[in-house]
Amino acid sequence: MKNRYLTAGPITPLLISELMTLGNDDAGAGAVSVFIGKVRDDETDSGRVKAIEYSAYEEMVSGEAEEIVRIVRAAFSDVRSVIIVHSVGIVRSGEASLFIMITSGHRDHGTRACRHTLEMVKEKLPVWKKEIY
Amino acid sequence: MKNRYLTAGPITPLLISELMTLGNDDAGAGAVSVFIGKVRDDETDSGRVKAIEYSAYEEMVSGEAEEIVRIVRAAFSDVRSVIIVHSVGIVRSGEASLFIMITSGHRDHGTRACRHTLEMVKEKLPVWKKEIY
Amino acid sequence: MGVEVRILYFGAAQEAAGKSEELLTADNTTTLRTAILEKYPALAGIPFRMALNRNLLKGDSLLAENDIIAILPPFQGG
Amino acid sequence: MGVEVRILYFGAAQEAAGKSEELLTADNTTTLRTAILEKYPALAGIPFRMALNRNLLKGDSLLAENDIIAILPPFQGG
Repeated sequence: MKNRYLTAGPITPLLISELMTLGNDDAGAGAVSVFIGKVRDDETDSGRVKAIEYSAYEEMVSGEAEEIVRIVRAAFSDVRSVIIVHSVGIVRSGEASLFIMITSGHRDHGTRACRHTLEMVKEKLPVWKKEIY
Repeated sequence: MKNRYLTAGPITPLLISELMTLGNDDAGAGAVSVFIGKVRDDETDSGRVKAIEYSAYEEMVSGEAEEIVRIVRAAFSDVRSVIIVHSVGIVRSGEASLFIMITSGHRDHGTRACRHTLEMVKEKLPVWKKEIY
Repeated sequence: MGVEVRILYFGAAQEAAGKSEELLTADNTTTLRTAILEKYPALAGIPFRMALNRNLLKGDSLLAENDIIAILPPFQGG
Repeated sequence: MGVEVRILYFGAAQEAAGKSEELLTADNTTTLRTAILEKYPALAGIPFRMALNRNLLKGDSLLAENDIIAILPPFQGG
């Protein structure tokens, strides 16, 4: 996928491990805050969720994600790096569909920036889902 | 180390990967919130920090950590699991010394519980550090 | 009158329109919105926003040849 | 008078006492604290708390044979 903010299919444990090595060479980063969103096997009126198929307006995702990163960096000056990856395509229940990682000098800005990034991803990223039962 | 809340030396990327697979089989967990504390190479009056040597009152750590887990679970009912691991011994700058992971049904309790656990770890765990320059 | 623009349908709007894209003619985004709602009544149930050339629309905008309009149901990422 | 208890020194208190543990005799935690401060003047600069048998002390407590008292400088984990 040509878009650094999107990945085809689930965000696998292997991909998570790889993403988490980013910034490992920054010895000024004392705090790493990570949020991973996963597909739940919710029981609904239509049955138990087996998977979610995500779609995105890929050409718009980059601009919006870059705007989120800009806002986070401006609001939390101690932040050193921001990683956002969202799945497109089918992600089964139990698998991850969203990865956010913030590295920061100290914990305060990092944990707050992580939560803020998460809220903005939900609000700003042009992504849609369709449950598969 | 006989204490599940402590590990000898740094919390390596491999250990982090292993810890993060815990709870992977819980398809009801829609949110995974992780905080990793790392040793910074701070420049101080005594020179640049090369490493930190952590010591702990190991026999007391278990009881305090279990108390933290109890408090977090009571305060955030949506939390499904709480993992806390702290280093003892030498951790070099750039390496991790603290790992916290919360799995929860949804993001709200998870991200708040992660931050709350972090604050309680700092307040309650009998751990001390000594900078090495 | 009006210019030909490309319309992209996403998420539930894609299902309501029965297609992912098409070409339509309009002179501004307000008349375009009305035309789309008339063409696809099922879209009335979706509180969609529109993007013009990848930027979320705020208010009305005139259209130019080759503009790309996206029909965006509420986002559901995360 | 008093009973023999085991004292554990941690962090900066270990450096101030020059040892990690020892046996001392006292009848309650308040007199023990005073005795320790008299024995190791360097401890006066450390706002230490005490744990009795792995539980943080709140207030004073009588001591029993084989009790374990830990001298705890401010925690620095994380």
